[in-house]
Amino acid sequence: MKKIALLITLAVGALLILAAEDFPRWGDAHAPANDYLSPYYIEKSLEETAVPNIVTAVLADYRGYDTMFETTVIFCAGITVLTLLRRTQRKAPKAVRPRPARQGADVILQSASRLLVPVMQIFALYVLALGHHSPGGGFQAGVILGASFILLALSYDLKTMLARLSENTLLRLSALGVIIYAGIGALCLLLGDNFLAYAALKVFGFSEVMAHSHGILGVELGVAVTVMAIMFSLYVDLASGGDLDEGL
Amino acid sequence: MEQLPFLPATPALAILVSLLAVPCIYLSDQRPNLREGWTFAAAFAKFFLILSMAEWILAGNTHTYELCRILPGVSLSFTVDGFGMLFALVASSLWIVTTIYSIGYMRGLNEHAQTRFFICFAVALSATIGVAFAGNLLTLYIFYEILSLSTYPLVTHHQDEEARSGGRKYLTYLLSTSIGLALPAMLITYTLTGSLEFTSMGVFPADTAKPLLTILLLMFMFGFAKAGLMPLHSWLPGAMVAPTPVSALLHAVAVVKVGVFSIVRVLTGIFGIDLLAATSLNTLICVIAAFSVLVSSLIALSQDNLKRRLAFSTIGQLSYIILGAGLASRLGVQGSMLHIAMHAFGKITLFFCAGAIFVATGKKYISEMVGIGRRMPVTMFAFFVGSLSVIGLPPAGGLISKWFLVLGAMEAEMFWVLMVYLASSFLNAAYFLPIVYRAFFCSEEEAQFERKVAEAPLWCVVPLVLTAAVSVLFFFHPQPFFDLAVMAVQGR
Amino acid sequence: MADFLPYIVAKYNYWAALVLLLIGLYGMIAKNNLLKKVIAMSIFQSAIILFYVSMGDKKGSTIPILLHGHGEHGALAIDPSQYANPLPHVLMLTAIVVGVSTLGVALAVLQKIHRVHGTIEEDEILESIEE
Amino acid sequence: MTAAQFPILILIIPLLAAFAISLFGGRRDKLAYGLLLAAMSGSFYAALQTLLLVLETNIPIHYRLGGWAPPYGIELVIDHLNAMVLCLVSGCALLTAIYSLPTVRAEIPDRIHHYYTLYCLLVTGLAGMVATGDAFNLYVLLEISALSSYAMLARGRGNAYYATFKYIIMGTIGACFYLLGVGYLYIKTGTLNMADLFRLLAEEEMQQSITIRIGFILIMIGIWIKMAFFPLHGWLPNAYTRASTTTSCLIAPLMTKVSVYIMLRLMFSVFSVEFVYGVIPWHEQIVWLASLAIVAGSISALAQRNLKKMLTYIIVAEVGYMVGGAWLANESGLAGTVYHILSDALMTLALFMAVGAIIHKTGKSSFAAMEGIFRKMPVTSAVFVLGGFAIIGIPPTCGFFSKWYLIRGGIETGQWLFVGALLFSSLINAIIFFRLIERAYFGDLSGHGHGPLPERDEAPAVMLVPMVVTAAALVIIGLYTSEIIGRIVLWTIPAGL
Repeated sequence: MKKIALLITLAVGALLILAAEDFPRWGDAHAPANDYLSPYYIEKSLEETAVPNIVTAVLADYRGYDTMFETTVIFCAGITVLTLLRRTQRKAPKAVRPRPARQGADVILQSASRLLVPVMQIFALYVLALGHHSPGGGFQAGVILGASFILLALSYDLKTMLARLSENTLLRLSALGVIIYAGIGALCLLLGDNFLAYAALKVFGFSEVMAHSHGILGVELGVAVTVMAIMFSLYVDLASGGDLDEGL
Repeated sequence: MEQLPFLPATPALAILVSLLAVPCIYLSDQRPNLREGWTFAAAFAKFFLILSMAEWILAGNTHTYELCRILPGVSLSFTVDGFGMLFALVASSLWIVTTIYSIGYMRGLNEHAQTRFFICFAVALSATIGVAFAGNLLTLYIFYEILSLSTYPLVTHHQDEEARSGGRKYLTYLLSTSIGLALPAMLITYTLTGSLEFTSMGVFPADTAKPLLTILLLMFMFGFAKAGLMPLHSWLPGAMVAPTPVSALLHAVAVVKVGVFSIVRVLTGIFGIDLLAATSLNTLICVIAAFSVLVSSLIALSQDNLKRRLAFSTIGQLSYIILGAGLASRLGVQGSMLHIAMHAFGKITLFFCAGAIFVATGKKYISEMVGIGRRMPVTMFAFFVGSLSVIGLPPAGGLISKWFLVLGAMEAEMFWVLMVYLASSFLNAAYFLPIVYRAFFCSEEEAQFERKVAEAPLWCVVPLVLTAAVSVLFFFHPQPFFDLAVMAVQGR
Repeated sequence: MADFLPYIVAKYNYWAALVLLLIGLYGMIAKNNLLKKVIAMSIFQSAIILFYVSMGDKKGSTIPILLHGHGEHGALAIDPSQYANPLPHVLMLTAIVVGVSTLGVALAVLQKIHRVHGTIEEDEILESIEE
Repeated sequence: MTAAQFPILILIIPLLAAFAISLFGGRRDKLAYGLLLAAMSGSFYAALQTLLLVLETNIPIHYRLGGWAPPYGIELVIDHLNAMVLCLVSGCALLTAIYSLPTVRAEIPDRIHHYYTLYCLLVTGLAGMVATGDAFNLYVLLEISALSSYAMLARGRGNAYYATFKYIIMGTIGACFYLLGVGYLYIKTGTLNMADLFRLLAEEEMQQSITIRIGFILIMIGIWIKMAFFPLHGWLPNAYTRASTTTSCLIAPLMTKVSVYIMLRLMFSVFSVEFVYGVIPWHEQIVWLASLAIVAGSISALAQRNLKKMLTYIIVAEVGYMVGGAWLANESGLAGTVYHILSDALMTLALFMAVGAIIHKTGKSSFAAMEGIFRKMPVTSAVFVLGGFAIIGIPPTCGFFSKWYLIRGGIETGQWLFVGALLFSSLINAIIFFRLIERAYFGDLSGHGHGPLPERDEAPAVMLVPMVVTAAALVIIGLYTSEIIGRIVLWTIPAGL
């Protein structure tokens, strides 16, 4: 097996080395990849969407369809892990648990995280809101939010955390996020334009450019909600092996 | 163009009518009389639909009906011409007779799954008529395959180990040859010529390479294995495990004749007699068929099981027909077409007799039938008439067709074929006449039956008397079939 | 030889990605421990991400966020060569997410395997399946 | 909303239904089931309308997502080929959805609504892959369908986890190869839109570029792994065999067929006929490989004693049919491949449904389950027989006509190996199916058919109806071959072939 693997790897390697022959130089500003579509995005995104962060503009508007499915992928992963690991009726109790039981509460850890978590969450909202102007956006915000919950779950324990943010809530939130995204798209559809064509939102009284900008904000919010919920849900399921009894 | 005296769709209706009977038969599962009523209705409807076209065809016309274009360039179409009409008439009229017979046989033996039996029979007849009226090779192939599959449950009707192995052999031979040989041959033909229509000139351009033609010819001849050409014949004796009506109608008429019919159609309609004669490929056909004729007759001599003997006799007679077509002469082809009809009536009589003997006495083996003429005189007399027809002696129809086959051989100046015909006729006589002789003439101590007439049920006896009578009738009055065969040949 | 070195240097972003990719591929096929396979899978995906992102780079450019993006300067002349190509970043954001999702699912399946077979060594699993 | 929105509705309806089911379906199974049916019907309706629109105008439909013009935005492009495949995907999904409830209840005891959520996501992913006109978007949707299928396969009967894990690894390698290949195209052309790629790749310089060629090879290998083309098929039989009934009914007919569609799409809408058959000089060798796939798949199928596993090896052989047909480089072969996508999906569906019903009723999946099935489940066994006939290629089922075209393609190019392999596999399939039919027909090996007859115990009507519809479709499509070939398939033949 190892020899076959080596052979395959070498063959693929040789193929890929060959392919490098007519690659453009690294960093060449006039390589085809940099010279064809990207100038359009760089020059027009502000004009068309009022979003200076070009990555955000492309992500949530020009290629918003991709991003919707990307959010769906996360949702799908969440559901998948859940269906795989969780069983409502467990037949046999789990075998030997390798983890030592936690002794008592860790005061320092808990106090520190209590201080940290609000800051993290506010920062996450900031990242979300400022995604138009600086590095950030829905994914980043969602991950930070998710991390704040995971921190809580780590420093307290899983049960405490789940009492505040139950599994069902997580699931609803994750679906809700994608529904926000797809719903905005479908709203454009109902308003008579193409799917995800935010320009249709101008019926709410924005200019067309601002309609794009607000549309982007809306879908970023949806992304953030889903990513947050699934991040935490993945942690919950994976860390407890699906039993939701105790975390790491 | 004259007004058609029948609906344009009549050929399609003639095929469909027995399919339409299928749900009716299925639904009247619990009421045998009604069920058989449906079969009769379908059989008569089919016969009269076909008969309604006969006059028009006899007047020298042909009729083509295109059902749908199934592939670009190839349609599912039906052409009624002399040859097809001849075959369809034989098959559909014999279906009526066989239905009468099978009622007697199946009820006489109290067989199981009779509904399935009648359903499959109806489907098989649809497919047979479909082959008869097929307007091109693809249509023919489609119905050919349907026939193979619909007869499988009939062959394996008894559902025991023997039936199972017979059925397995049956399908293996028929499917593997049709998929493995006939289908690619058809596709190669289509790729080469772009046409699958039957035309008397053949579809191949004159400059087609001879080796290729030879290969295609062999693929077609062995691809339609229902014709039982040796060495692809052994499914036929194996299929004799089926109930006798099945053997009678299918393995004397429908299935085997479909094989022969397909081969003759391909020889006359795809290759064209002229091309065969010009490339002298017909000699090859003759050699293969002659080999089959002689060897199968010799094997038949050694069989003790009556139905098996009949089966080997059938193999030989089928090869007669191919041999006739292979002569590539006008009279030869005419003779081979006639032989389809003549042999059908003769052989079905023989099978009916074998079945009647089985129903009445339970005997299968010839050695156990010494003196049976005392007990079943009518049956054995019909058997005698059937043998005469198959051997080709007057006063039975078999003589007529054999006469033309012999004339064809002379016309083609292939005298060795003549010898083959004569030799095999002797062999036929040698394996049939002793049965009849021993049935009637034997000493008291040899006889295994008492001198008390106890025939099979009337349902069984009437059909076999009927077919025997028709065989004799054909000797005196072969005109309609004769005309059809002449027309089919002159059509080219 | 004189041409060779510049050739290597001109594309060294690519060589780095290539090496990572092959490590990942080898690990996914050859490793016996399923967890190592999952790790290799992650490396493999990261290599592709690296490859994409590096091809969007331009010498001397900055991140693709417009300076003076708001207010009245907004519509002033923008020089595309100042900013890196945003498209590969966008694509790779998606690919990262896909990678994480696949990783999550793979780990969940792995936990199940461990629970059922009691091991994550491939040969031992195969043995226990055959029994 | 106008008729122009139908293309996106095919995807959006199941997508939104997925979320709706995950939110509300937990309360009652019937609610989840109802939502699923509604979504699949809607999607199928939209797909049919799209197909009709394409057939009416004979012009591809371009749908701009977000209203952005390609190549800057993403577009859906629906032409004859993918309109047909979309109908196929949503149609099969609808039939399987109707069929699903009894088996899902029996095999997946809890969280049915999550299972149905994944079902919808899988359909979305498949339909999205088919509809899209963007090479990268294809990757994203590929991953959606892959992830949801991992989950559905893992929730199989018995121990499906190891098989699923192998599938995850192989699937990821396949998807990553595809992504890498797209990266190579992007680095040379700077675009991801398929039509745009086609335009740029037609240039002479691109045709000669080794990067593009290797990109093409990587993409093809990636897709081949996904479609389980021999010898990259190792993951498929185990994964599909252990899957639950509904999962295999959904995935087995559609996954490989959609992958074949993607291969065709990339071969002719991104690359060109000249490039695929001219610049890459290997099409003959690939046909040989396909022939090998057919032979190997058939022989492996013959060796199996488990119904589902046997069917999975038949899928491997059928993939060989389609890849071979596509690389024959002539019109007949390609037409055969396109037609076979349609017919093979339906016959696989019919067979998996019938086998699923048999397993559902008898609880066995070995050949022993077939014994006496003709009496016990006459309708199911009729469907099974018809599906088997289609696989063997007996007229007038559609399987015959696809084989007709494929063999013709082989004869025209003189690829006798491929022709031989096709005939060989037909014969092997005949043996396989008649062996089973014999068992089903005769019942117990020792019985003589006159003993006590087994009770009639047919599957419930919700399972029978979709089965019968599928089986009927096999014959109807066969009879309308000429229509389908003329109005759909011939339009998909790229210019220059």
